[in-house]
Amino acid sequence: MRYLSKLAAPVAALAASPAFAQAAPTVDKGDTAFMLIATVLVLMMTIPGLALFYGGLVRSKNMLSVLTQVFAIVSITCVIWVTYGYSLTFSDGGSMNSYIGGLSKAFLRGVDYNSIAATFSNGVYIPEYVYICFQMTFACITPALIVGAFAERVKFSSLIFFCAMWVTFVYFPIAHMVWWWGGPDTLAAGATALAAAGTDQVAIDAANAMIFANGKIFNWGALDFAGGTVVHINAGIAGLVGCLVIGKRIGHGKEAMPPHSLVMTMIGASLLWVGWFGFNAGSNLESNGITALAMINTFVATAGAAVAWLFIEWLLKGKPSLLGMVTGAVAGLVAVTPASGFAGPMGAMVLGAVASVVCFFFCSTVKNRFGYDDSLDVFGVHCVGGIIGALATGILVNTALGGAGIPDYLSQPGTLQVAPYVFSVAFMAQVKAVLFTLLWSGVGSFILFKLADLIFGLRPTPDVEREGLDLAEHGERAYAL
Amino acid sequence: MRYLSKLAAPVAALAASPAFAQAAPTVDKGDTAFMLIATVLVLMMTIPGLALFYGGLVRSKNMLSVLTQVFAIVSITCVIWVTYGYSLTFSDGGSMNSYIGGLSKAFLRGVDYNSIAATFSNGVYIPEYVYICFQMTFACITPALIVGAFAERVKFSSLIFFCAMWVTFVYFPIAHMVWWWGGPDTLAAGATALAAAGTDQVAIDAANAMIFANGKIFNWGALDFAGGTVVHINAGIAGLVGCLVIGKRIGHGKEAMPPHSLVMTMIGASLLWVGWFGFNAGSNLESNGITALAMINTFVATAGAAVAWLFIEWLLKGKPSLLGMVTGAVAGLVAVTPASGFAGPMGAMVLGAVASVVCFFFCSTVKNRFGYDDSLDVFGVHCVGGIIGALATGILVNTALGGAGIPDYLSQPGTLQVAPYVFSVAFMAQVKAVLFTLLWSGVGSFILFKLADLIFGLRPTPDVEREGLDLAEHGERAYAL
Amino acid sequence: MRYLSKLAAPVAALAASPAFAQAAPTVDKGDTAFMLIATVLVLMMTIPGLALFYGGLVRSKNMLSVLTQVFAIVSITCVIWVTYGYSLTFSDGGSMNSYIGGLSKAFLRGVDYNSIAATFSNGVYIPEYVYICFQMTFACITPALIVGAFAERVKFSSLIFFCAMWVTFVYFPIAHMVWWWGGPDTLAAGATALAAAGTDQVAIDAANAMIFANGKIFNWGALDFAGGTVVHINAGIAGLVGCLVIGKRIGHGKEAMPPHSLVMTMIGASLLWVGWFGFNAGSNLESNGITALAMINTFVATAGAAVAWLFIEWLLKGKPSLLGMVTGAVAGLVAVTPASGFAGPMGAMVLGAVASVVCFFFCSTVKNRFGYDDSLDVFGVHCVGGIIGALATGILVNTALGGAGIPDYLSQPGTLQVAPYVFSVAFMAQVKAVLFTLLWSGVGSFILFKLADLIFGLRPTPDVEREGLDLAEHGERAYAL
Amino acid sequence: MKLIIAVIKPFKLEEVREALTAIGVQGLMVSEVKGYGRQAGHTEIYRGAEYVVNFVPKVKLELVVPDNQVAKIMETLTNTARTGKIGDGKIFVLDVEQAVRVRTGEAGEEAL
Amino acid sequence: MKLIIAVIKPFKLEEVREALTAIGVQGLMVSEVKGYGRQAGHTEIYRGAEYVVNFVPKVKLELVVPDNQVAKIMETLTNTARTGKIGDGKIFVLDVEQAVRVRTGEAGEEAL
Amino acid sequence: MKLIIAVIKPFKLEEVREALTAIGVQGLMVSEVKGYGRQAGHTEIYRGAEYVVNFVPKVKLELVVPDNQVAKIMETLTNTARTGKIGDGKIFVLDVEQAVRVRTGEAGEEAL
Ligand SMILES: Nc1ncnc2c1ncn2[C@@H]1O[C@H](COP(=O)(O)OP(=O)(O)O)[C@@H](O)[C@H]1O
Ligand SMILES: Nc1ncnc2c1ncn2[C@@H]1O[C@H](COP(=O)(O)OP(=O)(O)O)[C@@H](O)[C@H]1O
Ligand SMILES: Nc1ncnc2c1ncn2[C@@H]1O[C@H](COP(=O)(O)OP(=O)(O)O)[C@@H](O)[C@H]1O
Repeated sequence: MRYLSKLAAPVAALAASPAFAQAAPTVDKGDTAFMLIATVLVLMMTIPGLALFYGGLVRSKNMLSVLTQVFAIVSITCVIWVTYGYSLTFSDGGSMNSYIGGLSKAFLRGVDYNSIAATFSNGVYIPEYVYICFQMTFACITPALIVGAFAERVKFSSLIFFCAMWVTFVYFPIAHMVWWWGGPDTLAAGATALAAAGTDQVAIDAANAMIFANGKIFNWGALDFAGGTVVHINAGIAGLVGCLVIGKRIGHGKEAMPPHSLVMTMIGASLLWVGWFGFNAGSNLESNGITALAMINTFVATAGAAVAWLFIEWLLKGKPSLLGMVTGAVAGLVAVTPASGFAGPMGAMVLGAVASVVCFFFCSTVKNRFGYDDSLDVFGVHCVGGIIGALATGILVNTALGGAGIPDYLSQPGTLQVAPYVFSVAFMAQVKAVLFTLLWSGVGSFILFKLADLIFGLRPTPDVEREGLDLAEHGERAYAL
Repeated sequence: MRYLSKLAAPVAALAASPAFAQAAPTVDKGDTAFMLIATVLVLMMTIPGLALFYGGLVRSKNMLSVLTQVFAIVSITCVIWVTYGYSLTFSDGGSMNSYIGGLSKAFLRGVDYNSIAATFSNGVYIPEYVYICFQMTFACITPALIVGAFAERVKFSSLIFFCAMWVTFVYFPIAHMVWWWGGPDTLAAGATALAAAGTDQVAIDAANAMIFANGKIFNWGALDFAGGTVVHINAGIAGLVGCLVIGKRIGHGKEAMPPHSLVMTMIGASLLWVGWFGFNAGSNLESNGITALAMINTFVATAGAAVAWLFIEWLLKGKPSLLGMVTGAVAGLVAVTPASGFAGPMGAMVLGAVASVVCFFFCSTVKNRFGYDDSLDVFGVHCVGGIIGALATGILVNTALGGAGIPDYLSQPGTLQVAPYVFSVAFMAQVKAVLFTLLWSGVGSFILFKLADLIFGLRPTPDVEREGLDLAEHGERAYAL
Repeated sequence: MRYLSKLAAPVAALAASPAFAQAAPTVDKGDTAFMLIATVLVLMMTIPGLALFYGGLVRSKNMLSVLTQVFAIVSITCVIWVTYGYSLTFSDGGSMNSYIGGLSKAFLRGVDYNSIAATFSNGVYIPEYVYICFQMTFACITPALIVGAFAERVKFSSLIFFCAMWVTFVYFPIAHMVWWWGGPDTLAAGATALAAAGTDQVAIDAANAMIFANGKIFNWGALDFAGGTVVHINAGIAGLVGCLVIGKRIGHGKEAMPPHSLVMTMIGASLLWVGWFGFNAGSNLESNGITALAMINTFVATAGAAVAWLFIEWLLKGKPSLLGMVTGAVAGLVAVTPASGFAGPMGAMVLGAVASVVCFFFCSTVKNRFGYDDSLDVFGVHCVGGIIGALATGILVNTALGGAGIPDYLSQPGTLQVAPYVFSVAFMAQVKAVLFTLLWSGVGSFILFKLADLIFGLRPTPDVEREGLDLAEHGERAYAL
Repeated sequence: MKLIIAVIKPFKLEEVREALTAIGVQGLMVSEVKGYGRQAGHTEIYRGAEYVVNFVPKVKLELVVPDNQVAKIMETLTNTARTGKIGDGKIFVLDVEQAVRVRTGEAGEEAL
Repeated sequence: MKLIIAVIKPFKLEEVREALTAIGVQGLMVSEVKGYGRQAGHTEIYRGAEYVVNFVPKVKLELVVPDNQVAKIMETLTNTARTGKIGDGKIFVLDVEQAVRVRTGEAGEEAL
Repeated sequence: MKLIIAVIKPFKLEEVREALTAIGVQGLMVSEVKGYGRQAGHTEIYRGAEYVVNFVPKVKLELVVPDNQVAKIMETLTNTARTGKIGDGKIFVLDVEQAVRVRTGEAGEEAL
């Protein structure tokens, strides 16, 4: 998702802007077609994609537990989303609006197949049902990302409870704060009203209220095209907290715990890449040149990252591994997520490579140094990669670096302009967003993990852990070859 | 596919309707783009989707036999479809028209890349080649669904013969009866003619002939948006008949026959969900709000069903299993298929949950009670789920329940109106359609199985069955790890 | 990609043509949506598609090496493509233009999200970024196809070096020669200029220069809709050369080397089919009737081929095998690639069946006869199938055989006409293209393999080969069940 | 004590295990083996390549039992494992000098 | 020379191997087996079908050692493999008449 | 009768089997084992984690043969299984007291 720059700059600047006549909202079947498929792609990147990427890395006795966790999280989040999640995230929260939405759209009240949702172009809309589904897939994958951090040693009951709480108290608020806004036409109307208001304070306040009725972080002017903050940093830090609260796997560091099927991991990684185009390009909500930009960035950043990890591992560890390369690819995907619609291809490629190297360092060195057991490197890849991407977005958006520039919906209401780039402003907004998310999700997740532990107990008995969660918790075996 | 309501109501009502000027047919590239991809999605849900979902559930010695059966059925049905299947299903059958189409389009005669096919909106068309492909994928997956009922114990030769016969004598007729109609513009023209006809009986008859030149079940006014009847009930009952005719697997009930790879089953289930959006949303033939409705319904019904099975199994059997959850998801997908474009999201979610619980009961209790060996629960999930969905569609379509309402192309020719909902009428139409399909497919399948048995013998020798079909019938092994 | 016929015919014929007013270029969101997704599909057909299709066929000790090779080739080629590959392939090469493009677009200089690329319809364009991505996926899969020919016995370092060189010196030139042209509007402008030129030789030359500023093979009038020559023959012959230069696997012919997982191979084959729709239909660059034609051809040719192999193997070897059927499907996909937008469905179906039978003969008889160790039949399927398809295209394009006809952009500038079909002309163009490609790629590949051998050594030590490339070269194991 | 090694057809395993339990056998080890013998193998064809596989999947049972039970067990084994078709398998008896139960350290027949 | 066969719990393998190496054992064979004994199995449920699995995964160690080392090895095995819970496994000792090292043809204890 | 246990390198299996058949061996059992011995294992790296694997894949042959054939078989085994490189494996010989063919109930050498 994009945002409006001018907010940072003095709104007075608007006075100059010409009056603007609202264009009748149009829905293009091409946009709808693209968004329908983009949504499907994001689902595919979660199931089977993410499930296999994670599942392949655990021991076969825990394979099904991972698959079950991911699939269950997706299903339960779907139910929560249409019940109250969408409303809490994407509706006006009244007095609480800068933190969370309201319940006016609970059970999708008032939405039908004629309802439409705004895109990032004035006058261009898509069916609201598509928007709800697309956003739903984001809500589904985010908690699923977390489970990798404490795979092979968590109680299913506990996990399900945690995830339901987590989306409610961590994901929905953050998503609302970063992505909820009135849309281009509201801003245009607001700007016009402001211009017309002259010195009439009441009118000025009304207009400003209209312009600023957005999420807190959005109003800071932070950029997050497809969810670097909302999805990856958010889930990544929750994962770290989780693996610390739950503790290490029995035998961690002592027994060998090789991935039981790198084939599944490779399939998963590939589907993640494939599906990620729905994730990043789809985040443009339209089918146009910016969408294409998001796509090419998602290609080159990932490729650059995969190649970077491949070679650095070859150099430092002596052998180029498949697991290393695909991990790099995922790191690149994570890093480019917030930047996908803002950076230029060359910037994105460099970003991918850099993120890959840093994540390599975190997964292979930092983790061992501190000895926490982030089983599948959720923190090392998603949180770290997400932070690098979020910060880099504030730099690469600069047109001078081939970026698409900071969108500005206000200076000329009804049109999309590029705002002048000011490093300090753009970069600080990113820093604030990152820190805020780390804090909110870190603290929130800690509380929720403790709560889950209190109620259900987070960890299975040692015997269960030894036997494997598949048989003990789900009564099934992954393979009977 | 949708249908026209008014047929049930007195056509006289039309007299009032205003004259209508046929709009020039338009083809939107957005619709075309969506339908192209939707078609691809349905193929993917069959291969590898369905093949893996089924294959994972059999013993490894029979894995390849299942994969081969599904892939072969898809390929052979493609060939049959373009040869005569499409024509028999989607062309006018003259005197036999209420039961089956004609051969005017055999070998796709007369179709080229400029030919267009009607959608459900007046004046909106798509390239006929896309329509042919989309419908082809439906014809391909339906017989493939059947094989699960008697997996691990059927002769390949026999099965291939059966499927070729089955699509010809069961699928094509049913599909024609449910889905063949003149299209919105024909109805509009007919209605206008009728209105103009005044008391001229000849003209009235001509107009009515025009309006009613549709499949039998379609004329009953039965609703089947994406194939609950045509695909799932149809295949489900054929499966039941098959497993009864062929008999139980050697060792059934005595030896343990655990799924050889629930990982494959999970991948399959996920791809089924992913691909099903092409199946359900694609059935709208356009890329608009109704398509989006079909999509969100396909999300929530499935999620609701997965969650329902997960928890009821947890409650009654003590453990929440992956296989249970994904089976529930499929049950939800089946149930929402006929309702996807008619029900509202909340209705769909409840429908999914209910269907899931009923299917759970059939797979875990009824099946054991009666002791038939429906290896992969084709009957318990597809037939039962399909029936629940078909009947529920007659209820949930009601706008009062958040449904989209019964489409009416006649009262105001050239426009799509919502007809007043009359429970008895709507529901009875569904009941009739279900019973008719059960009968036609049940009897037809029985005859064809017996025929196959006569000619090729349905069942391999006990030694072959013991050794496994992979080596004995296909000369290959699934795994050499 | 299509091409312009008239080039073969005397250009004087143009004199007659009416003046033509350039239409303003339009970008349709439906086209963009389709091309975005088509691109994703081609990626999916490579990873995980091709990787699994190949990987399943090797012994488990080499599984990861294959997956790593394919994934690495894709990533590295992406990087090369945006760096200089796209420019070398799709920009004007000045004096060298008939063989290779220039460097004007290196690092995508001058391309941004507003840039557009021509399609095959006058005045219809798509965002250039989409075009770059779509073409990139072609550049990625082609070298990946080669590795199958010498799987299980090549050094990773060597292979990576070879592929980087190969795309640069073999793929980019061939792709440029076959696919680089000015686009419909340039031709229209050229034709108009020519018509206006009258007897003014300078003007005539200028106009002709404009019309003929295309790749060499393109100017021959060779037809290659989606890459039969550029992708399959090109890669297929390189594979043969490779397996001859590298030599047989240790134990080839003596030890049993059964596929380690036909399940993976089947998943791969299915995803190849699924993704191939992006490949073939996407090659039309638009979302219209021709795209639909390409789709249906890709369905029926593949189905026909799968069925053909299934039955001929059943007949000659006694058993219908899954591997045989899916190999047939791939052979059909390969063969229909160049013909997909030109042939009619019935022609395509026959083409698929014929190609399948010929490939069967090559894989089962010719290969054993000559005793070369083309591990995964890259030559037998891709080169042979590609040649059959390329030649058949010259025949099936004939409207008399239900083909779409040879496009002609010149006789009536600004419109797309069908040129009269002349067998000799059409067929010879194909023959020339095939021979030229075999020669260029054959010789080029030989040199590059020798070079790689000199620098890195192509082949690992016998001990490494015995232990398996996974552990020895990548330090990983595919499975730890 | 004796070590009884029995190679049988895989699908007979459950039946045999139950029969043995019935006559008081309290423990055994089962492993999957590839058997070579009179029973013919099979041929696999992968595109051009044909492989003759001479091995047949079998399961091997190993159980250590007190001398006095050997006869009874042998009889039970032969009766339950027999199908009368080639490939039914073999039973071998070896002498065991010592047995120990890890958990308790008990030695000799108590360990069984 | 004696053949020592030990059935133990899988997760004990590494520990045991190290302990044995420590006391000078230079070679052994490990295979995965399904064990049947006092230790209870588990139940699996797949939709309608419920299966009771009586077998427990174990690993079997086989090592041939000089007579004089048997006692020490037995002791090490029991101590390291023991968890005190049911299912710890057994150790059996059989007599070996001859041993040969393929590489060199050495026979007897030199071959070990 | 004797039980010959041979541990060899996997890729030698076919060659050895043929050689044994050639000298009249009519049956045997093959199982995959992890071997530990002088032959070095390998190291695996997965992101941060490094594992040293001390076991090497081997196959174990078990065949029961009449006493008079032991020598010949031992010789054939050593010759065909030998590569001269470390890790070629071992051959052990144990005494077998009894053998029975399940199908027929034949006992003793007839059973082999
Ligand atoms: N001499 C032997 N030593 C060890 N195992 C043997 C021997 N002979 C046969 N076997 C095992 O017994 C199995 C059955 O033997 P086979 O000759 O096929 O049939 P039958 O037992 O009916 O004679 C073989 O697959 C092999 O595993
Ligand atoms: N008589 C026996 N012969 C061979 N193996 C045995 C025998 N009894 C037990 N075992 C093996 O030892 C394992 C552990 O035995 P069990 O009775 O479960 O526990 P414990 O060793 O504590 O008595 C079993 O799983 C089985 O593999
Ligand atoms: N004492 C032993 N008891 C049982 N098996 C052994 C013993 N020593 C070695 N082996 C087996 O023989 C294989 C080869 O032995 P190793 O010491 O590696 O090489 P070599 O046979 O050339 O001395 C080992 O992998 C192991 O499986």
